[in-house]
Amino acid sequence: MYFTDKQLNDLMEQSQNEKIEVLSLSLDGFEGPIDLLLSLARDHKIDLTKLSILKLAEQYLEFLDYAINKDIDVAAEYLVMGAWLAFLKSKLLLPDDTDENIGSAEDFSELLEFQMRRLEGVQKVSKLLFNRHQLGTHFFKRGNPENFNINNKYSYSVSLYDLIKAYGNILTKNDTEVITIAETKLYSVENALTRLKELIQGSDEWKNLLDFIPQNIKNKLERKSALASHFVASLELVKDGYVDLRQDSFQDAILLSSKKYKSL
Amino acid sequence: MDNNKKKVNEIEFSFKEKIIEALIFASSEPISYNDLKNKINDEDLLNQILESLEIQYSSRGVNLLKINNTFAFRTSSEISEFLNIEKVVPKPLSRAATETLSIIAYHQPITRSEIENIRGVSLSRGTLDVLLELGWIQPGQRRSTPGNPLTWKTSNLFLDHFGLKEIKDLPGIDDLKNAGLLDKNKIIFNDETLSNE
Amino acid sequence: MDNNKKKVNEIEFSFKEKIIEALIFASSEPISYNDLKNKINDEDLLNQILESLEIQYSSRGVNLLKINNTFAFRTSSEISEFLNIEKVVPKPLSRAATETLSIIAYHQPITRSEIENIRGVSLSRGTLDVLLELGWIQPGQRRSTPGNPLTWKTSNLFLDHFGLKEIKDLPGIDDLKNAGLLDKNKIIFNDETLSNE
Repeated sequence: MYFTDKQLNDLMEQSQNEKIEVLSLSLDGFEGPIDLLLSLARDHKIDLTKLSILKLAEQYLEFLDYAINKDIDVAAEYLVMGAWLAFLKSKLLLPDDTDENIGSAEDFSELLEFQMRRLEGVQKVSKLLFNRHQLGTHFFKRGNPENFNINNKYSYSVSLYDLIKAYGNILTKNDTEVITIAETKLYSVENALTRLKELIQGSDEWKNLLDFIPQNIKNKLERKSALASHFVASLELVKDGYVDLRQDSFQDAILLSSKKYKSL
Repeated sequence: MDNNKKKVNEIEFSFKEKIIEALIFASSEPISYNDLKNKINDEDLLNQILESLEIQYSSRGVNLLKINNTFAFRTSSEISEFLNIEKVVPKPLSRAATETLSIIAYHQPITRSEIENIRGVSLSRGTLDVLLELGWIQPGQRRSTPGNPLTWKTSNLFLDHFGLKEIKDLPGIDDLKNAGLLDKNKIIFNDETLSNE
Repeated sequence: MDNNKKKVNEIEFSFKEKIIEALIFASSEPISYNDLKNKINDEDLLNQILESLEIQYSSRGVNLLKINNTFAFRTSSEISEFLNIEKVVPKPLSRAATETLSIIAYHQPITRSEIENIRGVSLSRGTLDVLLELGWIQPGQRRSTPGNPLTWKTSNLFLDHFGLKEIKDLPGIDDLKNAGLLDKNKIIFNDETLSNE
């Protein structure tokens, strides 16, 4: 489902007032976090060129909060963006003079603004494009063509799509063996969650997320999936209030600590 | 006053003429006088328009033909003789031929028996012939394996027809997968992964 | 004598013009310049003929369109509202598909991951598939960056469908360009951010 701007507006208000009927709201209407940000900016008539990242970040986080509270399935990408915005917000609210990485917050704001404007641009031209007259609807080709043999190569028709589709069919038909890929074990988020909880318990210093990933995984895909699962699991733990996460700049390691929460 | 009226009429005539012309052009079969009349609601005007169109197109490469009270544009017979008009209805390439072509494209140079191996069925004689006739494949070098089998590869005409610059610009397996053209790629989610839970 | 020669030329011009006109008119799909050239063997003459036809048809119900380097007659969009021909009602494309098409059109050639970067969301299976099936996109040359990713671009069929002569006629493309929004290289999140092993 997709919300109109007004519906969204109402939702935002409702989330603030916290006296609402449960709505069957989902994030399905949005094509990812940037799209959601754009939508929020539009709802609050925020001019993208004079973007207040702080305001927008607050709204995004509020919205995310609301969605999570309402038990709406929030995809990892929304959480990742949420994490970044939370980081950004803290940077903007508490500028730390001693922190050399403050620049990265500005860079990020700038990039974010660019991405939003670019996606907005795409959405605008997309409308322009599909508002054009279209063949077969507004203008027409010859309805009853006569066929000359311009060069008699074209007595058969086959498109590139037909061709690669045919090849795709052969591959899927024959490659029952491809299913050997099935042997790759992906590291599940549940496993990562259990593992992280065990390892982080009682640790009161900041530790690199990468150090929590099992070192004995040989398979590259599995290693990657372990990384991804641990990251998602760490976000989950933040959400549940078990740990703190921080990353000082884009290139820096993601650190986590359970200092504040001694008992899990 | 009279002059103005005449001008308005001319504009209207020209506008309605365009509509009739476009209708006849876009119609998938000869369009009947009645259908045209329903568009115009003025038989006199329609008759005038049809006459005017017929005259205008009479000396062109395409003529307006009236057949049993239906109307259609047809190539002038003067030209059609010269152009060898053949009523070829383009037909889709057979599945065998399409598959064979795709295998040659992705695996070239490839021998006949290798093609059969991939498709899992033997290649009927006509299949390669059709592709050869279309000019999309050509013989490559012979293999230096016993029997020196002939290999097949795609031609420049093939690249032209499919709008490719080079053969390596064909989407690869990953691209096919990502485009959703390989249906079975739920692979990573199947039995073992699931049974782990 | 001179007069006679001129007359012969005129007759030849008119005859060849009819041939070109008939060839383009008869076909429902655009015909390439090269195919036309093969019929005439005189590029200058062909260019003159095409120009002459374009002008002659510009105020008619049917216009000669140049789409990239191909030619087709299409009903004039001026009278689109009055045609009401059995329209094939196209299945509406998903928002993901329309946005992806626009990104490919305005940013072409573009790789899959660049598309994902612009939309800030991964491309779901089947999105490119739909566009490919419509024949609106086609693979471009592979990038010479690591991994040689495939690029995508729009086809002539795309231009034809939206009544565009060439890519630079896309609506709003200059605004995007001037605003610096056609820059594909600004990336926030990419794979490397996470996989700093």
